[in-house]
Amino acid sequence: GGSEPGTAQSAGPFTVRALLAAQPATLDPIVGARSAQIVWATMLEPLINTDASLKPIDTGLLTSWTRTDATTWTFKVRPDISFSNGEKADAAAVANTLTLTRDTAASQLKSYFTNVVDIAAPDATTVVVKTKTSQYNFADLLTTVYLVPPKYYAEKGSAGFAAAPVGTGPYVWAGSNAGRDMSVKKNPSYWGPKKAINEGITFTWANEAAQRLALIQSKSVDVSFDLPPAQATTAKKAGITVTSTETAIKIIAFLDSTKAPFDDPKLREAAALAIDRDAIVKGIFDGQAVADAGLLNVSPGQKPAQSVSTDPAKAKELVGAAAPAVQIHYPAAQYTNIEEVSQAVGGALEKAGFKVTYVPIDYGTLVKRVVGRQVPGIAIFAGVPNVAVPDFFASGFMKAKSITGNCPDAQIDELSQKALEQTDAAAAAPIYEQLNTIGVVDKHCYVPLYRQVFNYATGPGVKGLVFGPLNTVDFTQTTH
Amino acid sequence: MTDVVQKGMPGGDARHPRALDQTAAVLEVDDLVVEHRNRRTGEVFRAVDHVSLRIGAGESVAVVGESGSGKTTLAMAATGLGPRGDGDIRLLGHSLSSVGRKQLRKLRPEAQVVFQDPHGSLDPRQSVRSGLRELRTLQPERTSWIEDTDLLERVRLDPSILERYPHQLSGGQAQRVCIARALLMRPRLIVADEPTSGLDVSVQADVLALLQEIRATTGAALLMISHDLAVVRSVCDVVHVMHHGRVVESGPCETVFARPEHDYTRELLAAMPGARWRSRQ
Amino acid sequence: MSQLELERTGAGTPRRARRTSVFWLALPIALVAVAVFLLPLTGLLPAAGQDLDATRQPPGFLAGGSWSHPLGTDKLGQDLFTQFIEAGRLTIMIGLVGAIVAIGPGTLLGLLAGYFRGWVDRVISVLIDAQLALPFILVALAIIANRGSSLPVLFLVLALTGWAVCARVTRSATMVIRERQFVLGLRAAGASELRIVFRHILPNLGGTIVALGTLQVGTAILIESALSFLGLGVVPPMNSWGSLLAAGQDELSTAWWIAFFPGFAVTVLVLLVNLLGDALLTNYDPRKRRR
Amino acid sequence: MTSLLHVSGLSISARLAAGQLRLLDGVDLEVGRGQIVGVVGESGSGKTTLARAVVGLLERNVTVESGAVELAGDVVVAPGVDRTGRIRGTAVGMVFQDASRSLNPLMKVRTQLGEVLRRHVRGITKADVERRSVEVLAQMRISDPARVLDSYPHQLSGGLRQRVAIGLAVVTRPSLVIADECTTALDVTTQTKVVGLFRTLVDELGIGLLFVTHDLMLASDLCDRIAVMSGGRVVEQGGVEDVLDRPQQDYTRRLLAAIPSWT
Amino acid sequence: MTTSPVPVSEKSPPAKSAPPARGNRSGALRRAAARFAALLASLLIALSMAFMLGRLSGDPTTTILGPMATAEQREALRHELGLDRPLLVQYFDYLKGVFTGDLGNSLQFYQPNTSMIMDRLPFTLQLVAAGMALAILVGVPLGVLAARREGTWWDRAASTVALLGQSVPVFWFGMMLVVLFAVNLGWLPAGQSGTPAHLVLPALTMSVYPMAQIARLTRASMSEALAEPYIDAAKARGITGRRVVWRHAFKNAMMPILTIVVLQTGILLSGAVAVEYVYSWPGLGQLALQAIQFRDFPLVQAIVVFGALVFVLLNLLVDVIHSIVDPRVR
Ligand SMILES: Nc1ncnc2c1ncn2[C@@H]1O[C@H](COP(=O)(O)OP(=O)(O)OP(=O)(O)O)[C@@H](O)[C@H]1O
Ligand SMILES: Nc1ncnc2c1ncn2[C@@H]1O[C@H](COP(=O)(O)OP(=O)(O)OP(=O)(O)O)[C@@H](O)[C@H]1O
Ligand SMILES: [Mg+2]
Ligand SMILES: [Mg+2]
Repeated sequence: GGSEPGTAQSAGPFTVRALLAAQPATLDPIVGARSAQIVWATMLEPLINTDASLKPIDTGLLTSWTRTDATTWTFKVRPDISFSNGEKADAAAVANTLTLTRDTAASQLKSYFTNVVDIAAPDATTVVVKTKTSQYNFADLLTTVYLVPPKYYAEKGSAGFAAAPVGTGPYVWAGSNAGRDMSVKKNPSYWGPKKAINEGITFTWANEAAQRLALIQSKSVDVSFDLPPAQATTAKKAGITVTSTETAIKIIAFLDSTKAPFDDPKLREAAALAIDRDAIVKGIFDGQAVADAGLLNVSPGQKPAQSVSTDPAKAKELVGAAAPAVQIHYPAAQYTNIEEVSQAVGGALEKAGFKVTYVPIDYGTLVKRVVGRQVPGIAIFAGVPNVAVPDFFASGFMKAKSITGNCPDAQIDELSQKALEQTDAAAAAPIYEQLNTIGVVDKHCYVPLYRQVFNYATGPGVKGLVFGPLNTVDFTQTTH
Repeated sequence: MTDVVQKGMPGGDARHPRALDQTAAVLEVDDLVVEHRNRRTGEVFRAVDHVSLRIGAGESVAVVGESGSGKTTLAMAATGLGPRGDGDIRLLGHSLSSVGRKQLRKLRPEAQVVFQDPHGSLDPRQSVRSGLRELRTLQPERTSWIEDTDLLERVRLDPSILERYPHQLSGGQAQRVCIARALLMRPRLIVADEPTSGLDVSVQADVLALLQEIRATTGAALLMISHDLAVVRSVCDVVHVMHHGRVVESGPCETVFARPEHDYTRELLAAMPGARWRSRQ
Repeated sequence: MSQLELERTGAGTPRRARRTSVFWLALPIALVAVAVFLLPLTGLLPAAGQDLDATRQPPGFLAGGSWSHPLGTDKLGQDLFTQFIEAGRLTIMIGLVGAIVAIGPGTLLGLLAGYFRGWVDRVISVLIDAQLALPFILVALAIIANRGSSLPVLFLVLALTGWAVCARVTRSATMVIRERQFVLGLRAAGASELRIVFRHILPNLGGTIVALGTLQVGTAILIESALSFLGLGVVPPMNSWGSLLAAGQDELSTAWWIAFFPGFAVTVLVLLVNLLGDALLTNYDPRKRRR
Repeated sequence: MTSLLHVSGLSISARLAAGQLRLLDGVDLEVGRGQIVGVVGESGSGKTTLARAVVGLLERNVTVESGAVELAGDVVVAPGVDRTGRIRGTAVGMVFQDASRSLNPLMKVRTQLGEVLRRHVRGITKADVERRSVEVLAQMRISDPARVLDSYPHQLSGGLRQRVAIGLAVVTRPSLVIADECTTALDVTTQTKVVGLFRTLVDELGIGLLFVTHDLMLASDLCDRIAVMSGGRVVEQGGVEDVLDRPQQDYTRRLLAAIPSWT
Repeated sequence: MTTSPVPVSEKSPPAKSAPPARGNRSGALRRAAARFAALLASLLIALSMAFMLGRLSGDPTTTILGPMATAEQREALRHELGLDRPLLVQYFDYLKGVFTGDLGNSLQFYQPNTSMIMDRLPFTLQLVAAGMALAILVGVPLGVLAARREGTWWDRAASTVALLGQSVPVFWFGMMLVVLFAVNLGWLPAGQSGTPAHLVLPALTMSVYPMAQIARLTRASMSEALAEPYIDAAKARGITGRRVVWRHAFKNAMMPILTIVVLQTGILLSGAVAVEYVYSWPGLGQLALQAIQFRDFPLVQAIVVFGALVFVLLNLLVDVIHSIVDPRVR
């Protein structure tokens, strides 16, 4: 079992007590939801590491990637690395993980790998992947694929693996108290340069934000993740260290241009002009979110070339006296303050002359309706990129056959495909700018609202925690 | 006695499905067996055990016996209000086991019951007047023969009683309302199940007198159930003594009380209080 | 003798005492209801609109607050007092309708089971037991999770989770009343079973049903607020006290008043309603009533 | 004949929302040792109130306004005085109307008898408890005391239950026993037996018995003296013969007239 | 119905020395059997409802696969989960599973539901036991006090306190406790489990509702028992004070109280959602909530089934206890 949470730690060997917002579901990275990544990523490692700007770098398990022709990628695997159970972390293991990711029915990343036609490991350090069509950002995808030991995974199955994960990472599984906590301890024989300097980590969780605040206040935990603005403010006032990171998670209002009322471009424009993202960020989030006017600018800090800015007066004029009815769908309780944001959007539309009704539903149902094209009007939800590539949003939301498919347009499909066929990100960038302008500025199908800011609080004296915009946390250098 | 019946009976016999032979019995019970099943324990208890009896038109018959001897069960079965059991029951010649539900509903008003607890016999949510009105809607032809006020007069109640609710009536008043309700139906049989044991002695005498009078004027037969031999003797002609579900002795009151044949009857007579007082009379 | 006679037969004075207590309990509830329904008509309430420039203002009685927003504002800058009043309206409405939808079928089934006994009773009793065996909160959550939250679904949940208790109480009350001899008397007069059930037994249950219904109002309000707390209650822009409370839950440490007042209002209202229901129940309890 | 119970000018009233209600109005009554005094009267005349006043079991809203109850010369009840706690179960025993409900349904007869004995007889041994329990049941003319001792009340017939209840009242050998309508729930045949039992108890033990009933006939069979109550007052009292043969009050006459004649 | 928390006083049937009965000697046995059959029928219906609820909780494939999945992927998953088979086949499989103790596998945790429920059970048990103990320790004396002084201010105060417990939204009460004792005063931990101190606030919150119920029922039941003639009779025999109250009245009043305690335990076992949510208590309630949010229908179903089973078992327990306490029922 893990160590007792709630007992204060003093000097000496230090175990980090980390508080999450929800119980991690399965710790199997193949089928598990990404929310549990924070736990399994302490034991498992992605195939390719990323740098601070989310670009792939060669410090990880894969040391190089080259595009031998338009549809063939060759990867070099770092030699002489083993899983903590002794299995070899070689090219065969990498190929196995990729195959699992592509073929497992419940694989979370399955849809990203549909383009992969062949995976081979010709020798112990080489992996060759063939794709159907050209795809310049394939290496980026591997930054979110975590390497699993082939024999152990096959032996234990998904559930067995999740019960005691094995990886190559800086920590190894220490055990769990069902429903209560999960612990990892440091891996003394970790291959990498950043060996853990603490003894391990104990993860616990609390669904309620007030709880997470209370627990850090009472020093029951060393780090408390996912504090909404209100709690973050309180924590700061109470003298607790709060770290805020702008994430790649984007909240967007999707306008369905195929159905009334937004099949009328004038009304789409009116809606886009009516919404004031700055007021939302300031009023609802107390400044703890980042207004974002672009769709395809994935990396934090990046701005689009062209955007739409608020103009309520013009919006009103465009709507006229018709009072068109609009439904606003949003996933209840899924993201911080999403109810208020949706109501603020609705409020702005009403001021412009729309008649608004709200449809709060749970996330799963919303996705189902969006996918089934059953959301006339507006759907508000987040784009949560697993990897920082613009194609994530282009393929996800802009193409006619995307998730939302709210803006079918032959030119968009064509441009998206063309972007992928470029040699690298730099070459693709202008095409994505063009796409963004079409979708956001010309057709007003998308009203990007803001990027989420992720807050976490650390207890007195706790330092060395590194949080990445894609929900990755590095605990190895955390001390007390 | 049959003469009295004819004269006293208002409205004649036209309302009956078939005209009745005047000498025919109002109620005939033949070899009746009634069992109660306890819902909780599932135990079966034989409350009435092979009982036969007959009540002619205008007769007054008593059933006496100790508590739990099956008197009420017998009466309820005989009027088709309780579990009917095995054996034949004929009310005005109609066998209760063979008549349909609808016909049974038509037949039931012929037998009216006056219970021991007068307050429990009245719907607490209904004033006397609306109670009577309901009876009139249920049996319009049968009840049209008399006005409310006249009816109350016959049971010696003031018309002001009409607006009252049961809880505003004393026990004696309530019992008289019950008798009035029974009377309104012009029954051929009145069953009185311990009609006076909840009442004070002074009131008891009034009620008994009233029942007697109604029998005399309307010619209805009376089946009186009681454990009080003195009451029975003052009201009835014929008595059946029940013991553990069986009728152990029957006959005219005079005979039975003067020369009891069965041990149990003797015991009952001996247990009657007031020996000291009677001896001084 | 006459005074004793009166006491023995008359409407007992204790009953009148209980009547007055019913009145004094019903009065504040009526006042709350009137306030909540009439205040919006007076035009005195602060405007209800959003104001993203003035979010999270403290109430007037606290430092930094202003009396133009007596209870402060929420995350969208909407006036909390206005919301509080309007939420109260919906809360009371949900309580009433929620009670009716549970009481209706519950009473009917309980009445039939208690009166007809036999297989009717057995079937209904098994249903009641089955319903009671199901953990109601999970049932509610599962239904709402699928059907989405809306008022009709909420009422469905309230009906499903409330009928069994009502049916059980009605059933045992019916069983007491059906043993009263006036039922036999009516049968002797040729009344049909249905007439006896609906014209006589039902009115006699009236008090019990009213009392049950009153208690059910409280239960419905509590269930609604619990569901809203879990994010499955009423749909915005509508608000109930429960949903206001839920909205204030993550601001608890910074702005306690957002959650405090609706929670407090729910407690007080439900307490009053329960006290009233209790008083009514003792008033109408057939076992406690003087005959 | 020495006076055992002496009730003098006892007035009792109940506090109601509508005001004071007089339940007893200057009641005088006397019971001597070895004497059975019947209290009769119709429903609501105050018989039970009188009986309960003597043992101090009046309800909360009922108070003694004037008069006194003396037991063997000591005042036990008077306005503001209630010393009945000491005499209950020792000097006075009481038998209630409904025996099936005056026994605790969850306790065996043995336990209930033992409880009373242990409460009132200091340092009584287990063997003595058993002996006296059997003894008292035998005194009640119960043929198999052992079985009855091991029974729960619901396993006994009504007559047996009432006899057990009487046994519980006399097991501590009180000098006065009060019986309130203690035969009303019984069959006439059983009633006769119980009444006979009382007669022998009084004769054997020399106790005083206050016998409350609404049945004038029953009282006349059993009692030495009769008090007739009406509207909270004792309207007539005297020897049985006097009351029956020469009723002084209208009310008594009416009562007698209402009795169905047996000829 | 023996489980009715509404006390229904039953008059014992008059005993007969020699009843002319074609008696059924094994009455108690028959009654137990009938009762068992009725409970079994209820259970079967409850199980069917649980099955329907499971199907009701929606299509899990979007939640599992995420928005990017294609229709074919979803279909494949539905096939793998057996959701594409006829409903009746699924139903009988499910029943078979229930009776062989197999409640299926969770979609979100990839583990057998039974083992997950068993993992969480100790925590919920802990909470329920502590909460119930508290509820009894406060509720019973409060109810007895109110009953002994029926109609006085004591009664009114005690009854109102009890009713307050039934009127306050439990989660709100919990939140206020957290704000007061954990955040502002810092006396107690705000949530999670581990030390006894962690148990205090959740148990207190948990106890409020059953405490109120117990107190109210105790009052009703005790006031009824205290009005029984045998209480006066015991007093008339010189038995005094406490002994009358506890030995005579309380023992007779106990059955409904016991019933409500046992049944409340059953309800809390599966229904402690709000309390566990407020305090992040790792019990069954949390699990249920998670299952519902994730559309993990096998888990939802399993928890509901578990709750129903517990409830039925506790019902039987009540019957057994009843027959032990009350000789009339034997
Ligand atoms: N519904 C019933 N279920 C089970 N047993 C019953 C039922 N009704 C009556 N009994 C039993 O049948 C027996 C006869 O009852 P019944 O009421 O006919 O007696 P009774 O002679 O009228 O007695 P009483 O003088 O007390 O009114 C009793 O032992 C009683 O317990
Ligand atoms: N606690 C009380 N509060 C108010 N009124 C009471 C109280 N106790 C008794 N009474 C009234 O006092 C009157 C006398 O009651 P009591 O019980 O002494 O009469 P009783 O002669 O025993 O009648 P019964 O023959 O019916 O037993 C009745 O009218 C009764 O309603
Ligand atoms: Mg009878
Ligand atoms: Mg009396």
